[in-house]
Amino acid sequence: GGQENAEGGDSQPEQAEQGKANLYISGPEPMLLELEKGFEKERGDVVDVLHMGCGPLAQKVHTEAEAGDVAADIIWGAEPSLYIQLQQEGLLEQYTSPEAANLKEECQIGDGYYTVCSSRYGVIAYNQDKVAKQEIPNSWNDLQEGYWKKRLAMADAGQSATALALTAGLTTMNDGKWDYIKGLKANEVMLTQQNNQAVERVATGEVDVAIVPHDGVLRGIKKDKKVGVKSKLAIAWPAEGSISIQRPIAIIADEKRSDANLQTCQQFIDFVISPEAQTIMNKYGFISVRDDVEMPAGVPKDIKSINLDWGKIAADADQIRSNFENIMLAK
Amino acid sequence: MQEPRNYYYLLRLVALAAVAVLLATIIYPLVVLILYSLGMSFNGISISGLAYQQTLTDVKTISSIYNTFYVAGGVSVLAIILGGGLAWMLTRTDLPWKGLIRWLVFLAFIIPSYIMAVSWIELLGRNGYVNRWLYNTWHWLEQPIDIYNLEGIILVMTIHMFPLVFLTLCSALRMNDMSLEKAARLSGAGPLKTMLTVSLPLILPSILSIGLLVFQHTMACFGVAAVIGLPTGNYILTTRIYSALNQLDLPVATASSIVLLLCSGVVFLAYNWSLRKKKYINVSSHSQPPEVHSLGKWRIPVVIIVLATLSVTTVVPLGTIVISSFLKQWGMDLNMASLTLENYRAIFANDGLGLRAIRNSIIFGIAAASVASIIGVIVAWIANRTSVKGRKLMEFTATWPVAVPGTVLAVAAILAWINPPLKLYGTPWILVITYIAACLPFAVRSVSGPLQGIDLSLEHSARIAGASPGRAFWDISLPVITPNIRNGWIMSFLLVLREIPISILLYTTGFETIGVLLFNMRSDTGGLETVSAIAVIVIVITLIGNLLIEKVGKSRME
Amino acid sequence: MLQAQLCNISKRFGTVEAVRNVSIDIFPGEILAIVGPSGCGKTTLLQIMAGLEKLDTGSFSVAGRLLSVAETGVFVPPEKRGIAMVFQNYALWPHYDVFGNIAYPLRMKRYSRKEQKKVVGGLLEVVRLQGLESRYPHELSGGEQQRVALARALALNPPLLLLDESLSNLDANLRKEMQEEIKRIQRELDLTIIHVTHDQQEAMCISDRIAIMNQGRLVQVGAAEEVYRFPRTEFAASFIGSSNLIRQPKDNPAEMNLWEMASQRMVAGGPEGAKILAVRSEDIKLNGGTGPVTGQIVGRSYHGSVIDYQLRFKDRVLKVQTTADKRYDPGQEVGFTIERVTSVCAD
Amino acid sequence: MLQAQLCNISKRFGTVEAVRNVSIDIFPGEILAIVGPSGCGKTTLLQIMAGLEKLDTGSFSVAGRLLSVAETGVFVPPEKRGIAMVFQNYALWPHYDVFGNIAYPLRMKRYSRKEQKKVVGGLLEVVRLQGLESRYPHELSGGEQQRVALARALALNPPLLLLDESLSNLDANLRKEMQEEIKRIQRELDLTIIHVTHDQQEAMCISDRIAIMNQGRLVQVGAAEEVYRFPRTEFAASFIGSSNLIRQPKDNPAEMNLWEMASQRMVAGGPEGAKILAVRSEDIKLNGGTGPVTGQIVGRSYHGSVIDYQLRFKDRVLKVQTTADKRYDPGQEVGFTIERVTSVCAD
Ligand SMILES: Nc1ncnc2c1ncn2[C@@H]1O[C@H](COP(=O)(O)OP(=O)(O)OP(=O)(O)O)[C@@H](O)[C@H]1O
Ligand SMILES: Nc1ncnc2c1ncn2[C@@H]1O[C@H](COP(=O)(O)OP(=O)(O)OP(=O)(O)O)[C@@H](O)[C@H]1O
Ligand SMILES: [Mg+2]
Ligand SMILES: [Mg+2]
Repeated sequence: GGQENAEGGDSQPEQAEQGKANLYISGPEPMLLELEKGFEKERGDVVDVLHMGCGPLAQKVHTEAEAGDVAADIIWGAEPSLYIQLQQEGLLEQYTSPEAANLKEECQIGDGYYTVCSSRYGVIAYNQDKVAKQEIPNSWNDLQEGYWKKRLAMADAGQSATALALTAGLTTMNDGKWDYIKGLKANEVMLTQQNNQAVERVATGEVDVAIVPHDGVLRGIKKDKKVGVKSKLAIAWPAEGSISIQRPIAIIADEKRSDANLQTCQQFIDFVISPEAQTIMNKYGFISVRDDVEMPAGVPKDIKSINLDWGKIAADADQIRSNFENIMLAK
Repeated sequence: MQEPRNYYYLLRLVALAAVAVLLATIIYPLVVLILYSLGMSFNGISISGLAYQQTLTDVKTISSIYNTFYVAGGVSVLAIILGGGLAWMLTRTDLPWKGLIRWLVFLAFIIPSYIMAVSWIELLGRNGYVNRWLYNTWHWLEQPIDIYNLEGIILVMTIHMFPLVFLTLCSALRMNDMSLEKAARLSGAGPLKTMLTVSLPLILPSILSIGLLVFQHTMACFGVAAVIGLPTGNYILTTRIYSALNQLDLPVATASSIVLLLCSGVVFLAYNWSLRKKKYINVSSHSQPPEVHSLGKWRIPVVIIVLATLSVTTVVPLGTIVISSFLKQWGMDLNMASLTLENYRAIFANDGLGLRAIRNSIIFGIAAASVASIIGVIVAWIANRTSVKGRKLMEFTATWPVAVPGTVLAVAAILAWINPPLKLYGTPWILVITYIAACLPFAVRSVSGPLQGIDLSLEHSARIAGASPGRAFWDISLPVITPNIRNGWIMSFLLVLREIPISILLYTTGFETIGVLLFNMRSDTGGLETVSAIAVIVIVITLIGNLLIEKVGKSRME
Repeated sequence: MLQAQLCNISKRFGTVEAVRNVSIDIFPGEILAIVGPSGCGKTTLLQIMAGLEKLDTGSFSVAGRLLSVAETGVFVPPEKRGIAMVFQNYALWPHYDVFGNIAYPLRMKRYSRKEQKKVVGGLLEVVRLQGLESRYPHELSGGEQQRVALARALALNPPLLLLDESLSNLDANLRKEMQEEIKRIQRELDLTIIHVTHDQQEAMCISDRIAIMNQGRLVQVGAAEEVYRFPRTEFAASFIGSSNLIRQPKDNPAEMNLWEMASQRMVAGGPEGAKILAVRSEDIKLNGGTGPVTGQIVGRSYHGSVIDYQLRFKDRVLKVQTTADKRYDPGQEVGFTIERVTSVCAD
Repeated sequence: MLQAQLCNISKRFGTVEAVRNVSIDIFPGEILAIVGPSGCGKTTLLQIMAGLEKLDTGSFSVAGRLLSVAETGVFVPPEKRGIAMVFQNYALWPHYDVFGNIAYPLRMKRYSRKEQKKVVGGLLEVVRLQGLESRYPHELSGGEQQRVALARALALNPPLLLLDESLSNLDANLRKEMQEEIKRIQRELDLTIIHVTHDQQEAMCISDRIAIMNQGRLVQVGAAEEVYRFPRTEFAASFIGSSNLIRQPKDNPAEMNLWEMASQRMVAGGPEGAKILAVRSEDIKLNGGTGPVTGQIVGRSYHGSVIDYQLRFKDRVLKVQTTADKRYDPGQEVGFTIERVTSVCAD
């Protein structure tokens, strides 16, 4: 990345300037700040972090790639499918961190083009005030029942890559058939643009349950706890298992990259999957990729996870989206 | 024989400078976007209509185009009726509490559309008060009222947009030459007939100009459509564009945006066509200031209806925002225990990020709104006061950014400014440039209409008195349209203050903006209460900005 | 029965008293001309009648129906008065073409399109604007605009028609034609017309009565000849026609002589003991260099059918008008006689 | 040296030929009046001179400097021409007060505030508007607005001043005063003035020459008396003054008699062999019931100093003007003679 640094003061030594890495990151702001601080504690100001959502991250990197010059050195966020696409375009630099060996098995994917550094679970969030104990949907299939008609939300697979992954998960669970999604449509599932909006809808009582990644719900609950109110939000962990959505990190390929810069990038990846960083992420509800780090509070220890075939999702993305939209747009 | 001489070097210079800014901020990115949509990438040159083919052969696109026209058309018409009617009442009748009403409308204008949509859902949604009440009290079937449809979008967008129309038409109506309305009264038309046949038709350029802006803005605006249309699969063209963007299918996204642009181009042609021959002069030498009709016994009923409407459109959402911003949790019952300053603290806690974002947004906002206002006036001047070829096309081009979604504008900016030697990407300048582009349509549209209403002979007589064309414009027409410039400035400023997609895609470290903050807070599940707190901050800044701008406007008139 | 009655009408704009205590009775089917210096309140008076301005005191009624009363607040809105008015500044609607402008009052009365066409066609003929139906006001000359405004006011055959200097931008011939047309229409339809004009010829020849205003006040109302021959105040005498005012002399020899000459020619009917006499410029006869009293020609201006001379007699300069065939040169000494004293001012 | 020169100027608006091939030479320090029927192109001609309209053909120059040339595209913008103009619709700026309006040209010339005050004060005196400095145009009467427009144009002492019916909304006295003021200023500063007017009296008495236009064409230019006495075309004869046109008779007995009567009174200088004679209405003398030729009074209108009669003679109605002391009643048979034939039309 040959991006000029806007803030680059003249006082910065040339060397440090060249070593400075550009990070495009999506994730909770406080977590990212904490991580940045942690990383720069010993090294000094060596990274510039741009915070953004998963969608903008993908769009920004892709647009830059289209224009022929990706300004980022490291990208972190979204789903593996994006990385697979970027990898196919030859935009990713291979790097296998020495820490990689310590990761859980299901997280050792990507051939070093990207490194999984946390994951989230697609789960069912519900509103405690409106869903009685006995009605809590404990299985994905519960949501197919007419009982949930008009009480159900999820993000639009056309608008959110995470939702696309969830959709893929839900269809794979049903042997690749789209009946499950059709069932949701029959229940008049409410679509939102982003996953957090689906959580919002549950929190405000507009719907009772939503299919969303778990981390946002956990953070919502945590926030309510912090201000001292009872949270309406709760998570039902489906019996079939929760859909695991990994969050990768990767270095952008750049022949002109200086050694100092490359070093910073590699160190950052090492850092992110280090126990220190993983513990920080843990606080924000993300599932660690390491076995030696505990599950975040609120996540059952014995959680069953459904793993996705990211290669297939990346390849079929168009088809998945199109099917999804066709079902949802049908009158 | 004398050679033809060129006059007005300075004027030409100014016009050229404006055109240069226009080229850089508006035209160049558009060209890039068009080329890109035609498949001309930076790697190779090949023109293909593949993206268009993909876009236009998709049945979903076609139906979404229909929906788009339905929604944008509906919103424009309703906003004009609502805003125009209210503007007429405020400028032509003896309605009481005008100041209060004006404030309420202005407040409605600065409530972010996203929040507006959310509070309408709270009112009319499935779990909304109205539905619950109907169910609990009358045992109507569950959820008799459904807001999640195209009409729901129209409703919320209309309420969001009508203040824009109102502000513009208020100043236009105030400019109207009263003697023309008196002549109508004498010809046997009552006050309402006079309004319909003379007052409003006379300001047709302003109505259409701002109507066009509303139309384009509604077309391109996704916030409300995403909250209200998307849930039940009511796609508009913008939904498709975002979907393509999300799929990283840039060619289709850009091609769809160009289609969107062409759609609004059709409307623009209709606009120019309808104004082609007639003159709509409402400011002339004989102009008389407005006078009010007495509403008589209707005075109180009318003001009650107006205030009731405004309380639904403004007071409720505004109250929701302000109260929620102090609540621990959105939708909590209001009592001392549920109040907190945590939401505000959260904004300012992030390492000074909150303060920095606010400061940056204010600076960017002032800069972009001011530059856009200046350029906007010059563009409107060129379009309405010169005989340069293609001036109308230029006017339309200057307004393209409002006709496409913000993300597309940001993408165009990235594509345009990433490669040396024009490498501004990664610097705050690209943000400023793109903000200017986003603001320009508002600046142009709010002055272009009113400008057409000024009798040319007023400027002519200034020319005779020794003023150059620029000076004549400055002295004669500019003071007349100052309120409109002010409106345009405030709209632009507000736009920058709460703009998200451009901010998020183009900002650089140290140059975070409120939009970035807002986005991160939202995706962070900070909850609607944090979003409300940011909205309250935006509202307060805008109110202060408005006060300042009014002061400036006043002292200029002196 | 009175057609229209203005009763003690006053109107002020801030500190400007535009109309002060004006009362006039207007008879049905008459043409009343209002004349007066610029800014004397003529337009304001018309606007009060039309219901475009509220009045401060007094009342206005038409055919016994009170339209505006200051005291009780009665106020009939303009569109309900059945009064038409041609504005001094025309007030044509720029967004309607000529047809649209003239047809507007008809549309308000729900005339069918065909009827509108017919009526407008007739009116265009009256104002000599055939063929300009589809022009817009900005594509018309000043005089054409004025005629459109006139046609618009005539469209409804209003029982009361107010004209505010509505022929001022027309050439003499056209003006005469328009005067005749207005008079014809007025006679045919028995309209009542109030006509503000600066053209005294016009006032005298088309109107039944003339009202003279000054500084917001009504000075005199009467038939043309009456007003011309018997002006009731000094102002009326000097405002209408071109008069030489001769004051009761004290010690000015010129005044003394003139007073003497004039008093011999008093018309019967003038009040005795007046202090000021008025001698119209056409009532002084010049007789080529001879005569008991002579003056010196000091100025001459040619007006086609007549010539205006300025004649110095001692320390006064008299205005004298003669037919164009009598020619004297500046500097020449000529004898003159006063043929007639128009009236004696009551003042 | 010529002050201003109009050379073959034409101008069309769409299909309307507003000005056709007009050429006039205007001498320095003269007042040229332009008269003509409504819509004949007078305003358009002024606007061309002022540089507010481009011309289609021809050229316009002042003091040898080409200001507009259609062929070469030379076009000096209005503010560089040193020409002032009073607009027919005044074109006052509604958002400036009277002072602001009049002072604007001075501001453009960077007069100090004090100088502005002084000059504006003087001008207000000239147009009799002292004390109205801080009123806005809509707070003025029509005539007051017109005078503000005049004052604004005078502010610059322009070498060439264009007046477009600029006294039309003033009463007779004020108009005369303004005429005198204009004339005085013109003499003092040696201005050249082009003055469009519908008031023939005004045209004749303040202007050095009169130009008559019709349908975009220049019909005749000449001194007032010349134009009045020797109109060169039928149009000129009938447009200026009030004329009875008598055509060479074919078989109409009335025409035949009149032609005979008139031919005896031909003024020297008229071309022989003309086919039309013009007899001014004041040149027909009525002599109370006797005389070889008699007609019947069929109409009368009173004008103060004069009376206009319509006199039927066989199948023609003649316009006759007499002084106010000669009174005949409608229906009365009176003898008449033609005293003079104004001119013979060249037509
Ligand atoms: N809105 C106003 N504010 C203050 N003064 C006004 C206003 N309107 C009119 N006037 C004043 O009232 C007086 C009467 O005005 P009006 O228009 O009736 O005069 P007018 O007789 O029609 O004159 P003109 O012949 O010049 O048209 C004028 O002196 C004018 O300056
Ligand atoms: N923009 C235009 N489009 C079409 N015709 C026009 C336009 N402007 C003027 N005309 C026509 O050109 C002719 C000349 O207009 P102009 O204003 O010069 O007349 P004028 O001699 O000043 O008349 P008046 O005495 O009535 O003011 C008129 O017939 C008018 O209708
Ligand atoms: Mg008036
Ligand atoms: Mg004219």
